[in-house]
Amino acid sequence: MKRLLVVLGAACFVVLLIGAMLDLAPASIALHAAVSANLPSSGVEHPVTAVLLNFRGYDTLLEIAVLLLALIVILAIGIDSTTDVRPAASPVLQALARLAAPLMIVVAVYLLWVGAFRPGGAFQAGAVLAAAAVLLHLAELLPGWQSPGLRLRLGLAGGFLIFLAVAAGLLFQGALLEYPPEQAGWMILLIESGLTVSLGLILAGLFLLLSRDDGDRS
Amino acid sequence: MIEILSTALLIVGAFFYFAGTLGLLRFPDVYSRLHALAKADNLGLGCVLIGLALQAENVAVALKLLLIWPLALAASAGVSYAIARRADSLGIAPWRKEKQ
Amino acid sequence: MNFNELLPLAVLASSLIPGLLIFALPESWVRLRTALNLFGALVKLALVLLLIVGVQAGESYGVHFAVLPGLDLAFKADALGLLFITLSAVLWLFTTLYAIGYLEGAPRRSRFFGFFSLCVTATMGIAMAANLFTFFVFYELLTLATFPLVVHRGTAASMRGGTTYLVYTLLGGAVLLTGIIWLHHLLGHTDFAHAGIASALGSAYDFQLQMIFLLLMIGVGVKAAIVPLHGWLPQAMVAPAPVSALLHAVAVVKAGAFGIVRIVYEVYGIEFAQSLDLLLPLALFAALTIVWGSFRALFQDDLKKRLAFSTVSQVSYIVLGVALFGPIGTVGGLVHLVHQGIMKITLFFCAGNYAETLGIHKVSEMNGAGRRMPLTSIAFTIGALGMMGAPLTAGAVSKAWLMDGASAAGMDWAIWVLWTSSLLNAAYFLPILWRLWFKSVPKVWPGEHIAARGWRETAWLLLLPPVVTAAMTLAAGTLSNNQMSPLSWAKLIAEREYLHETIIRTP
Amino acid sequence: MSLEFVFDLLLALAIIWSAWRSLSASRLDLAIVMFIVFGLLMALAWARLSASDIGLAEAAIGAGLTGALLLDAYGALKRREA
Amino acid sequence: MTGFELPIALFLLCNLIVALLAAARGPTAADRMLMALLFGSTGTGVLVLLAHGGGGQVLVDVALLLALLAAIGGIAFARRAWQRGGDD
Amino acid sequence: MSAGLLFASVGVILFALGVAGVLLLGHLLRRILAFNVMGSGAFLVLVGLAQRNGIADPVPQAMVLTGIVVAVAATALALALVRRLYVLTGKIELPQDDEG
Amino acid sequence: MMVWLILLPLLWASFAFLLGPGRGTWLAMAGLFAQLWLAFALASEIVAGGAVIHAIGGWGAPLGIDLVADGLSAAMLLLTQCIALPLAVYAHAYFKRDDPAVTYFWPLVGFLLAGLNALFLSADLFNIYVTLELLGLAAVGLVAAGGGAQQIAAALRYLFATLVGSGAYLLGVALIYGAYGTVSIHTLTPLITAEAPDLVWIAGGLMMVGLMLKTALFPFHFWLPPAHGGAPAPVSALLSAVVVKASFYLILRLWIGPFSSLTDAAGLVVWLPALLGALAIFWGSYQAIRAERLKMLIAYSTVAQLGYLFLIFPLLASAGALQAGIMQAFAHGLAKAAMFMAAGTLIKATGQDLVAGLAGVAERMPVTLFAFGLAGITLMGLPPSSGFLAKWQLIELALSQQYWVIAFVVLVGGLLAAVYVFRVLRQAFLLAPANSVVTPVPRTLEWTAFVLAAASVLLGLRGVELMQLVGVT
Amino acid sequence: MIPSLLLRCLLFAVLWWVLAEGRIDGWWLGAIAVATATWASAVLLPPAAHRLRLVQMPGFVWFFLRNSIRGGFQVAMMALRGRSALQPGVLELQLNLPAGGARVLMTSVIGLMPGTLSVELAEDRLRLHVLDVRLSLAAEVGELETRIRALFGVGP
Repeated sequence: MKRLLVVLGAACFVVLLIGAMLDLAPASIALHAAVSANLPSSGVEHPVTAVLLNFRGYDTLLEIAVLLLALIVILAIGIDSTTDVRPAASPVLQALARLAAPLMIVVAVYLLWVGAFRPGGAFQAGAVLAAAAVLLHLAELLPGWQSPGLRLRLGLAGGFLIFLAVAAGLLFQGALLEYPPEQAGWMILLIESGLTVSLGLILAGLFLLLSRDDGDRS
Repeated sequence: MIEILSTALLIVGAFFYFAGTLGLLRFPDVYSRLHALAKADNLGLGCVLIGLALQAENVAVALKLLLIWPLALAASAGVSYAIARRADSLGIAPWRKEKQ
Repeated sequence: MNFNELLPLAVLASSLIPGLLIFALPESWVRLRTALNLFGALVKLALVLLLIVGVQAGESYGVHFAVLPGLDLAFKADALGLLFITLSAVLWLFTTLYAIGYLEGAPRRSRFFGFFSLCVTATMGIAMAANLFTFFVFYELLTLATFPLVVHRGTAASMRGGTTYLVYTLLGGAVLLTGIIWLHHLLGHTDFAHAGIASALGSAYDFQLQMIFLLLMIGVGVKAAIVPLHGWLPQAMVAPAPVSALLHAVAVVKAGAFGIVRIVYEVYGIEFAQSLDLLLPLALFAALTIVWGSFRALFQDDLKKRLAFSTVSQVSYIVLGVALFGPIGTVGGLVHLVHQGIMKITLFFCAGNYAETLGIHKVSEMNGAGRRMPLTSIAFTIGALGMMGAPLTAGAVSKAWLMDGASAAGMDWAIWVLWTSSLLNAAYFLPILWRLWFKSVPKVWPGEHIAARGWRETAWLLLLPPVVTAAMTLAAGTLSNNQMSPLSWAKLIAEREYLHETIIRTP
Repeated sequence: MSLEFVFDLLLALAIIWSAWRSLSASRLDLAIVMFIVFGLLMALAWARLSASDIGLAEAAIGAGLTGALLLDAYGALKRREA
Repeated sequence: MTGFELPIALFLLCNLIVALLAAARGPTAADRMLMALLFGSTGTGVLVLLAHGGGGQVLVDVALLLALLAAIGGIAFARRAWQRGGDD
Repeated sequence: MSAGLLFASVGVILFALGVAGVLLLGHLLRRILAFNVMGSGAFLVLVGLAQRNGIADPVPQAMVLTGIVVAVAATALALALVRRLYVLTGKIELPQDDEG
Repeated sequence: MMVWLILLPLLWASFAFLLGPGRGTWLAMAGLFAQLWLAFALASEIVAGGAVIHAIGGWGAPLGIDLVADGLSAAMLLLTQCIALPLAVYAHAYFKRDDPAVTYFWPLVGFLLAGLNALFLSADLFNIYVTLELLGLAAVGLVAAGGGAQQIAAALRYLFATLVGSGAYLLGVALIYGAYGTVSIHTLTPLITAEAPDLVWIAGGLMMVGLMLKTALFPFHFWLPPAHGGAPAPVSALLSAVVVKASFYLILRLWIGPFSSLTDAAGLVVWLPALLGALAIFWGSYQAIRAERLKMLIAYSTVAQLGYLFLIFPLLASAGALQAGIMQAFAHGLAKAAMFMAAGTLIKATGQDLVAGLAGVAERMPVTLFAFGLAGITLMGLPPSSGFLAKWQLIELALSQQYWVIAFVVLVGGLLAAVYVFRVLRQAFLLAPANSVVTPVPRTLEWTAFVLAAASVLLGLRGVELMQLVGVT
Repeated sequence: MIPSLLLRCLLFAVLWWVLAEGRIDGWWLGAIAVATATWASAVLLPPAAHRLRLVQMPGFVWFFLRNSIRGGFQVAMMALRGRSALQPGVLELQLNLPAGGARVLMTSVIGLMPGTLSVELAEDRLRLHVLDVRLSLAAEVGELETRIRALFGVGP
């Protein structure tokens, strides 16, 4: 009964909404034009990066907070610390990981750099770094985390704190995150570099924390 | 000339892809399907990449395209080995013709 | 803030602050607690005296604070309020004394006296409220402050009594609130004023005003224990004796009756109420309550229950007086507000003494108690006679004025009601007196605890209050023409209400 | 009907199909794998919407992280069951 | 751009979908994991074709990333998810 | 029908699918999948609808990137909770309401 | 100034994380104290000079994100900080050093507060989505932290509810962006007023439903009681007192802001929230009356009390309804925080959490019980509490628009609240059974609850300033 | 040791250059990337005793490409002919290679050679799955082994 109702409701919703979307007139505000117009003073050449770190940088600040928060929550929930010994991963896999990880680091930095003028940026770079860590972990080259020490915590929160510090520092001479146009470039790069490391660590942490409790017992 | 060569390579690539898919559909067990995917699809990818690299505006761009291939090869080598090994350790026996 | 604004607040504070301090006191600091209690009560009396002098001299005392835009917490000390304030302040002193004696050595006294003080604060607030909003605030505060007292014993039975009490009063409060907000919505304010405020609305609102009157009466009628809203009062008898005294004489029931007075005189205005045909139904309900309460009292063996039903009946004398259109009835009602308090508190003190000293809880156990406890029993006798309206007691004065008021208002049937009630009163009190004085002493009392603590009869703190209040009963009956007597105050108020028409009772 | 549109339509259908399978598949591992496929198809869709940033992110996250997380969780559940 | 990129991309997409359908229907867990391989190669191919078919050079980056990371899903599957006593 | 509108429609369908999944599926891992499908649907609508006239708009794209990060965070958190629940109770479904 | 209200908790939360597990208490206290001061300063600034706008990045809407502090948001900020500081003090005394719930308690609280403050200040629909998620995940984390199976299950239920809620909200935002090309609330308002295609109606509906789910409005309340009833007491207090209010605040903000032209045209739809609110009052009260466990009772009471907030929607046409809603939010916030804190103390002291096991606590723990009673008074709407003022305003508004039924619901709701509050008090006033043991608890626990409860009552004596603040637009 | 790291450094630099599509304005970030990557690879893969012979590299790559194409072509043909073309089986090899990189390379590369797929590498024994046992694979595998030995500079 419930199933039927839900399915019917979903179907009606889809039909109604798509119908309404087809009727829609063009939007009255074209933000992409505003973005292009202000791009020169944003400090970067790629509009999406400009939006992410300048025009709507505040969103990104909070978004990083969400990610850091998720990691803290996972730490706070507490996971069994029973780590059992896993059989050694095959040397083939390990070799693959050993080769791929440095490559991924180059790719990550490339993505970070490229973000200034075309698609790419801190998040993608961080994700690649995290993927490298996941790969290493899967190949048994990187142990899972128990509870992060000070240095690791510094790495996890560092990017966010740099972002916060820049934002707050700018607040003293204007609005929050109001970059002076000529300095916006390096500030954004600074923030992004910090974020890349922290995002990489956080995303990796999500996996390394979660997967530590049960091993491959085959 | 380059365009024709490029197009030809693309078509050949597509053919290998097709063959790979066909292998996936027709081959009887995991191991043999792995053969199909690891070899045919990657060859297809290689052809496509070379075909496109021919059209690239400069060397770096072409090399970038070509860079993808070894990456994909390494990845598929690793994965197919991992899968085959796992299948083997789980005791999945290879399909044999005699059985039929 | 000048003196005239400060004084009403000081009256509130004189019980609120000791109350809050007492809460904070450790259980074992008996002396300090007692001192605080008495200090508060005496200060309050002194302040009230100041007020009386001032009001007689024509001073007006008032203060208000904005709670919300357009909604004020307002206090005033006028003659009508002072009547009630004085009654409460005086009786509070005696009740406190009595309670100190009564609870000697009992547990949880800090809590008890804390709430006790809060109760009186609430009563003062009710008396001094200058608008219905303020009235309601303290009216509900009273409910909350009395609940812990009612259930003070912490037994299952006291919980049942307390629950019944809450159910009645909270429901009543909700109805009252509806009426008040409705009125506030119509008028934009709810300030008490001479001759009422409701008449300003015009005839289009008559029906709404009648409905509001109904709501308000139900709301305050619960505390005034008007039949059929009286069910909680006998149930609440589970409380300790000082609490019963408080409920019946000082605070709760009186607050209801006082509310009726305020609403009829200062919200609607007696004439406007008469023109809306509101008084007759009120009188009818009062009459019903008078007769029904007395009738039920007849059949109670439990002494405190008998007294409780007696209260149900007696409080409606006040209501009846209010509902009798005309100044004489008003005087009767108002004066009974005071007289009933004095008499009923005497009776409850005595009942408490019997219970505490001899373990007597039932009428059937009272045989010969008069000889064991003569002073208590004399006080009890005076109180009982007063209730019956015997000459020389305060009761006689109120009844006489009420009867005259009834005939002046053209409601002769009310006289019959009063007569019937007197008869019934006699019927349930005389047997008690008979047992007290003329039956022989039993060999053992049901439970004799504090046999001889210094005094032969019982602890002096238990004895003093009923004796004094009994004396006051007699004084109010005999010296009713004195300038400071309750009767004179009632006349003063009625004169102001009826626009200085001189009130002479023609016998 | 241009070729692009055919491509988009096919992609759209594939996305819906994979989403449907990832929710309805009776086997959990299949569901998870279908979800990974869904993510990768989404990356293609983002590419078609000229939103390459999102495509990059989706590819990196979907292939690298979410998939691994889900598969690892699935494995953990399976292991304890066995 | 020769104009052939898009048709071939379309063809590869069809191919991919057919392969997915087949793999999803496959009886063993390994069949499902073949999808990761499939994506590593076919998805990358589609992306580079799209890049040259008008999607912009950026898509090459996406393709590169996909080629680099597609392996992780497969390895995670093989090492973590694929259990004995599963539904094989 | 532009590509934007097409994918926006797909987004709506995905959203509905996801919501239905969250409502109907008992298995918590599946619910997590459903939630992600739902989120992806919303993202598609955000970008697709804004780009229905074919002009790329960086603002919704940036929003979606933000949204994806948030979704990843939520997914990881949900997985952590599910795994913890499983460790504690051995169940991967939520118990029925015990009180009301 | 208002920006610091967001940055400060983020800062101390991250530093508390850096300091390591279980650390950061004093950092948090200092931060909270500063926040309280900031909130007061902001409120007085607004009263004096009207609403304040901060254009982040200097871009201004619609390109950038604006922070707007008007009376409504300042009031909510004030409420949040007022509750947070005593709660922090309470929590410090409540948790044992080695309690698993405390390992990352302060960072989570910091992020939660940052999310709340950011939400109250944001004037951008998408930014609000991010703050909602920040808030939701932090809340889930607090419920789950260090908990047992029941807590984890409750957290999961909560998580899914909040995720679906914000998902629906996000889709709504997506549609709005599609229709108008902006997500700035202030830019949108005239646009929606000018023209609202069907799509916007659907978007509005989706956002409202999503937010109602997050507010736990009946019938979406299913997740609230286990989460609020199962979490550690300080967490329950924080969640019940402010977190659910955040999404209510948003509903209100959207309802009277960008969607006001829709709600004006909607006719009977305005009654839907009120209807659900009324049902919430009845159902929540009924469940609270039936509940056996003390914290469950309080959690269901939250369900009921939230219902009042939704009664204001049909009344919004007349001035003062907003004020009534905020007054109720304050009353419930302060009182419910106090009540959960008192309950936590009682449970700690008696070692069990059944209502039936509370006999005798009135004698042993008078301060706590007093706090509970005062909070109860506010919930019942008895004078002189702030709950009473809210009720008074609600009833008067209902009467002035002749919506008798709302007045009736409010009155009955108050009586039902009395039933469950006095259920507890009654039990507490009973004599203690001979074998009952009450372990001594730190005084801080008792007095912090008392302070909040007293505040909830005392606010009833002086609501003028608050009303004035809320009136600033 | 150092030359090996320099070589890797160079490789990464080339990789950066390729990724950046020839742009050099981001060289300093590239330098960081290369440095980090080199460090990581030094940690993960300490330069071994057997250094790769770069001279052998082109030959190996050419061999690999040739066979890989052949392998793809072969499997494609088999796929076209369907199941009947198959005669799968398992083959076990004794590797005559030093442990470490060489064996790993062998295992990986053999998966892309015609007809073979490595299943399990245990010590010096490599099990292979072959698509068609009728094909003479031994020679091919032998050649691959030789080339890898050459690449790693191990004597025959």
